[in-house]
Amino acid sequence: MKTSFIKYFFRQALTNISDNRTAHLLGVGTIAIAFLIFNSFILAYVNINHWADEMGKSLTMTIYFKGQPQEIEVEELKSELINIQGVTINKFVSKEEAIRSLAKELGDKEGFLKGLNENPLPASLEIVFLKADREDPLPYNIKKRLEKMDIVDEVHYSEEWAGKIEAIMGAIKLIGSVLGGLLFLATLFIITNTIKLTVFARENEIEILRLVGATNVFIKAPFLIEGSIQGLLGGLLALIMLLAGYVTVMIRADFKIGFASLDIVFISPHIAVFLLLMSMIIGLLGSSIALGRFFKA
Amino acid sequence: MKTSFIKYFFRQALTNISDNRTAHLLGVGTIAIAFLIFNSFILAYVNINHWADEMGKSLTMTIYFKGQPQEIEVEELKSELINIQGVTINKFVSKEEAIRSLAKELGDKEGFLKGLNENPLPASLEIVFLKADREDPLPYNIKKRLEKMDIVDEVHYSEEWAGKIEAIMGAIKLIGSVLGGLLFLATLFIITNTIKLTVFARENEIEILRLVGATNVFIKAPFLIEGSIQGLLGGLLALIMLLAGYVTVMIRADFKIGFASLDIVFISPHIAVFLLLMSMIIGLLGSSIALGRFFKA
Amino acid sequence: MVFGMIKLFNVYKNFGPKNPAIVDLSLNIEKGEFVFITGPSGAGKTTLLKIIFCSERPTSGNALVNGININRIKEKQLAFLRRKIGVVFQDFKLLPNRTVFNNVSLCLEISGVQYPIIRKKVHQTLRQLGLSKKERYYPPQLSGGEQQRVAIARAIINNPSILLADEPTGNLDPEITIEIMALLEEIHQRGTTVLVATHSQELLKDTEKKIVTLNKGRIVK
Amino acid sequence: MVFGMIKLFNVYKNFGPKNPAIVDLSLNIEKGEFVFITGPSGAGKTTLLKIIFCSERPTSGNALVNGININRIKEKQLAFLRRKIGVVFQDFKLLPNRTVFNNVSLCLEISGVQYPIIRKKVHQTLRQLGLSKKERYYPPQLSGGEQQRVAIARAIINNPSILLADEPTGNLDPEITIEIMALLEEIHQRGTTVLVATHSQELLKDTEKKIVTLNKGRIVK
Ligand SMILES: Nc1ncnc2c1ncn2[C@@H]1O[C@H](COP(=O)(O)OP(=O)(O)OP(=O)(O)O)[C@@H](O)[C@H]1O
Ligand SMILES: Nc1ncnc2c1ncn2[C@@H]1O[C@H](COP(=O)(O)OP(=O)(O)OP(=O)(O)O)[C@@H](O)[C@H]1O
Ligand SMILES: [Mg+2]
Ligand SMILES: [Mg+2]
Repeated sequence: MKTSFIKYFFRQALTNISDNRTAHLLGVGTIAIAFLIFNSFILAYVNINHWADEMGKSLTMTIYFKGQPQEIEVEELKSELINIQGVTINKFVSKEEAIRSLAKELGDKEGFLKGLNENPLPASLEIVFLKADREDPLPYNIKKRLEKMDIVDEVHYSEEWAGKIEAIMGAIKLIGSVLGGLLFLATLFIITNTIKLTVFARENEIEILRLVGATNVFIKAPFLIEGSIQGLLGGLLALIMLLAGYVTVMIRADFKIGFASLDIVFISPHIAVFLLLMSMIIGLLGSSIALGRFFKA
Repeated sequence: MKTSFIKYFFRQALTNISDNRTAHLLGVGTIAIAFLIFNSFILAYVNINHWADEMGKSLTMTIYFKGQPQEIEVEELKSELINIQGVTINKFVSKEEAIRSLAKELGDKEGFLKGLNENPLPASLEIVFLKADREDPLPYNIKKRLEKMDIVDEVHYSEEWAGKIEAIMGAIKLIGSVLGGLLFLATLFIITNTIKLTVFARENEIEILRLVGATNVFIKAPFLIEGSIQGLLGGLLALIMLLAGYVTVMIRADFKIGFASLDIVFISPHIAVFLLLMSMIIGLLGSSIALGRFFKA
Repeated sequence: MVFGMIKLFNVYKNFGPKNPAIVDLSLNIEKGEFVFITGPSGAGKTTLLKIIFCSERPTSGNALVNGININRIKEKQLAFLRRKIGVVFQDFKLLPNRTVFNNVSLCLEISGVQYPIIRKKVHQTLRQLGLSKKERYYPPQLSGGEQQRVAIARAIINNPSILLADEPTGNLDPEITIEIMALLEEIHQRGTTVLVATHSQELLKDTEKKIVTLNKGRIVK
Repeated sequence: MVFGMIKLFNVYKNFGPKNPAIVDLSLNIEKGEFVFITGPSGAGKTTLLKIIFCSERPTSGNALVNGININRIKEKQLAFLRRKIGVVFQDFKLLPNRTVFNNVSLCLEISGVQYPIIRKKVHQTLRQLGLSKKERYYPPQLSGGEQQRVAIARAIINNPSILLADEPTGNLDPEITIEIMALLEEIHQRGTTVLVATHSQELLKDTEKKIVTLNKGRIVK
């Protein structure tokens, strides 16, 4: 391929864009909106995944004490645990606090607690393993050491719960992939159609180019470049709109689930670049499909 | 307006559609997909509303018995209650069942139940008020009557809970309206753009019509009819696809939240007709906007 | 003061600063006249017809067509004026996606003429122009000369007060040219004001009609 | 066996069952010949040129152009054959959204000619046709005759082996017509095979060239 051709292709693509400015802008707008819908979905998906990950990764361990432990004993244990890499103390719950929170949990069945002659609930200490996963041996080692201590009655490690979170995450990923896939197809369809409509409007131009002896590559290349640019611009616009929406929401709102306030993350630069590349490829594909019917044998 | 004009307008609109078949089909396809996304959202919204309604409307009342009630007494009460319009019996929970389910709820804290020398939990009967709302006096009347009975200790009515459900429903409605509104705007944008692209391709035609002395109405009318038809067909196609998707999902899947299996409803005929009308109006608007620029002073 | 059918006063038309198409042109064409407009390629013949037809506005100067000042014409008025003017465009301007029949009938449909009358008139006009067999064809399926005749048919179908014909025989052979000129003469006899822009020396050779010769936008004869 | 530049054997072209455009036409045009094709409107002149140019395929019969059987030509071959054939289309077929310069340069760009050479050649050709001032115009901004000259410029820019000109002077005044015919003669002298389809009796009057007369798709003279 001579470089003069490549220059011609790009020059022609840009000329076409500026000649058919309105149609081009309409196309870019449509593509942007289609992508915006798709990208919003990706953003929601990324965030749900993020939350699930956060929750899944903070495995908790509850240490139940025998009887009423001495404050000094508890403090000693706390300072010991806090020195272990990856462990945080969440909270100490005394016997009194335990029964109060049980009463709260029971709600209208609280009345039955009156029948008790002594507080049967143990005091407990809850610790959190940051970034641990189910294969990490650390929690198990700690559990063994704690269980040997005199003041400790039982140790519960939230391994099972982690399994549940993982299952939920798996389900979210599956549903998300299916929905995202369908939405992706819809986006692809809207975008190729939009590009087709802009190409069809120039049927006449293609015909004349063939009559003067232009080869298929020569005719197609500027259209393909134009389609790629259109896709890329649409994708970029969609990302900008998404970012603007994200910033607006972040400024106004404070999201909470229960008492934990949730941080909403934006899609990572990697995903952003991927989405841009994808929009360009869709633009390319769209124009390629649109041109197809003019180049049948 | 002479009838010959109206005939001409419709004839011309249909001729245009069949002449520009491919572009028209592309347009209808794009519109259909855009509406499908919007309609899927509406369907999801309708269902969430439906579930929330179901939950909100089935207010429950729990009757706690003194000690261990005789089976015959309970049966008597049951048959009395069941005769009241709008009341259903949900379930009777004996003292043993109550403690078993508490143990389950407590999970890893279950150990503390060992400390009990007698079962402090009361037997209870749960009844449901179908279609009641917070203003309905019936539950309150029944509550009063029950509280006077010898075997009854306490009666809890889930009034507060109903308030919460209503608040959640309100939030869902608000978020849904905002999201739906944005999605509607996106759909509108995609559709008007698509129609604009098909109209722009026929700039030449409009110019020639003006040159032979056709009035604006005469030029516009067939385009507007065509746009309406395009919108209507797109909307219809979207509904059909949605219905097909709905049926497929209903055949394959069985939805549960907890133990209650959820019925997924399709959008009501009223909403369907509304959506169709709306798609037609959007088509009309789209072509009207698209034509705008050809008819500036 | 009595106005002619077409009256131009010191009309200028510039496409851009260094591109005058019509320069200080004044012209008076009476109702029922038959005028040839000639001149070399690019002289401004088409532009002159476009001004009369209000598809280009003069840069300065005034023009009255059928008693209407075209500088102040309104949208709706314009459509009605155009219905009284039949035009054979140099590039035909046929609708490629409508049949020959529909291209011609269009001019009657926009005036709300009833279909049976449309049918009759269109058939008759197409027959006059030797296009009966091509009624159901689309313009791209026609030869150049056939397209030109469709354009003529469309221009004359509703008995316009003014007929503007831009190079109406450029794609026609000598025999058909003679027929077409006879047809234009016939229309002229019925009272239509006719303006024909042409290069053809054949057409101008033996005519007694008024000839306006343009060069570089000015009347030279 | 030696083939001519253009050789047609019993070529038929029907557009639909009752619509023959070319009937049993055989023709042999040698390399370097200059041939006029004439005949009434709808005789099949344009269709004949289209067959030679491979934009219509014959319904039956064979045609050899530059030694290539056009019934069996492949996509890529076709593009290369077309670059050797310059065509002035009856309806010009200019790209409305490219300038005069770009419309003409196109034919060199598709062959990968370097830009400085393109510039020189385009300027020279436009000057020959009196279009130097219109270089940056778009076709819709040109008069009919100017457009026709752009079409001619495009057809001759890359010294084609064959030049097909369909009614190339239909929109041109007598003076420019003489210039254009002189230009075609000059191109012919350089060895190009030239076919000109025309109605104009002016052109045919004093010529010594070969004249092929068509009527209803048949050669009548
Ligand atoms: N829209 C336009 N923009 C710029 N220049 C224009 C435009 N329309 C016409 N012209 C220029 O005005 C001049 C007169 O054009 P016009 O079409 O009136 O010529 P004409 O006498 O009809 O020529 P022909 O016999 O070749 O058709 C030409 O030089 C042309 O390039
Ligand atoms: N695509 C087509 N479909 C149907 N009929 C066609 C088509 N192309 C040409 N014809 C018919 O074939 C006949 C010959 O057309 P052609 O264009 O070759 O005539 P021509 O000699 O060039 O005439 P003119 O001098 O008017 O340009 C005409 O009657 C025309 O209607
Ligand atoms: Mg002209
Ligand atoms: Mg022809």
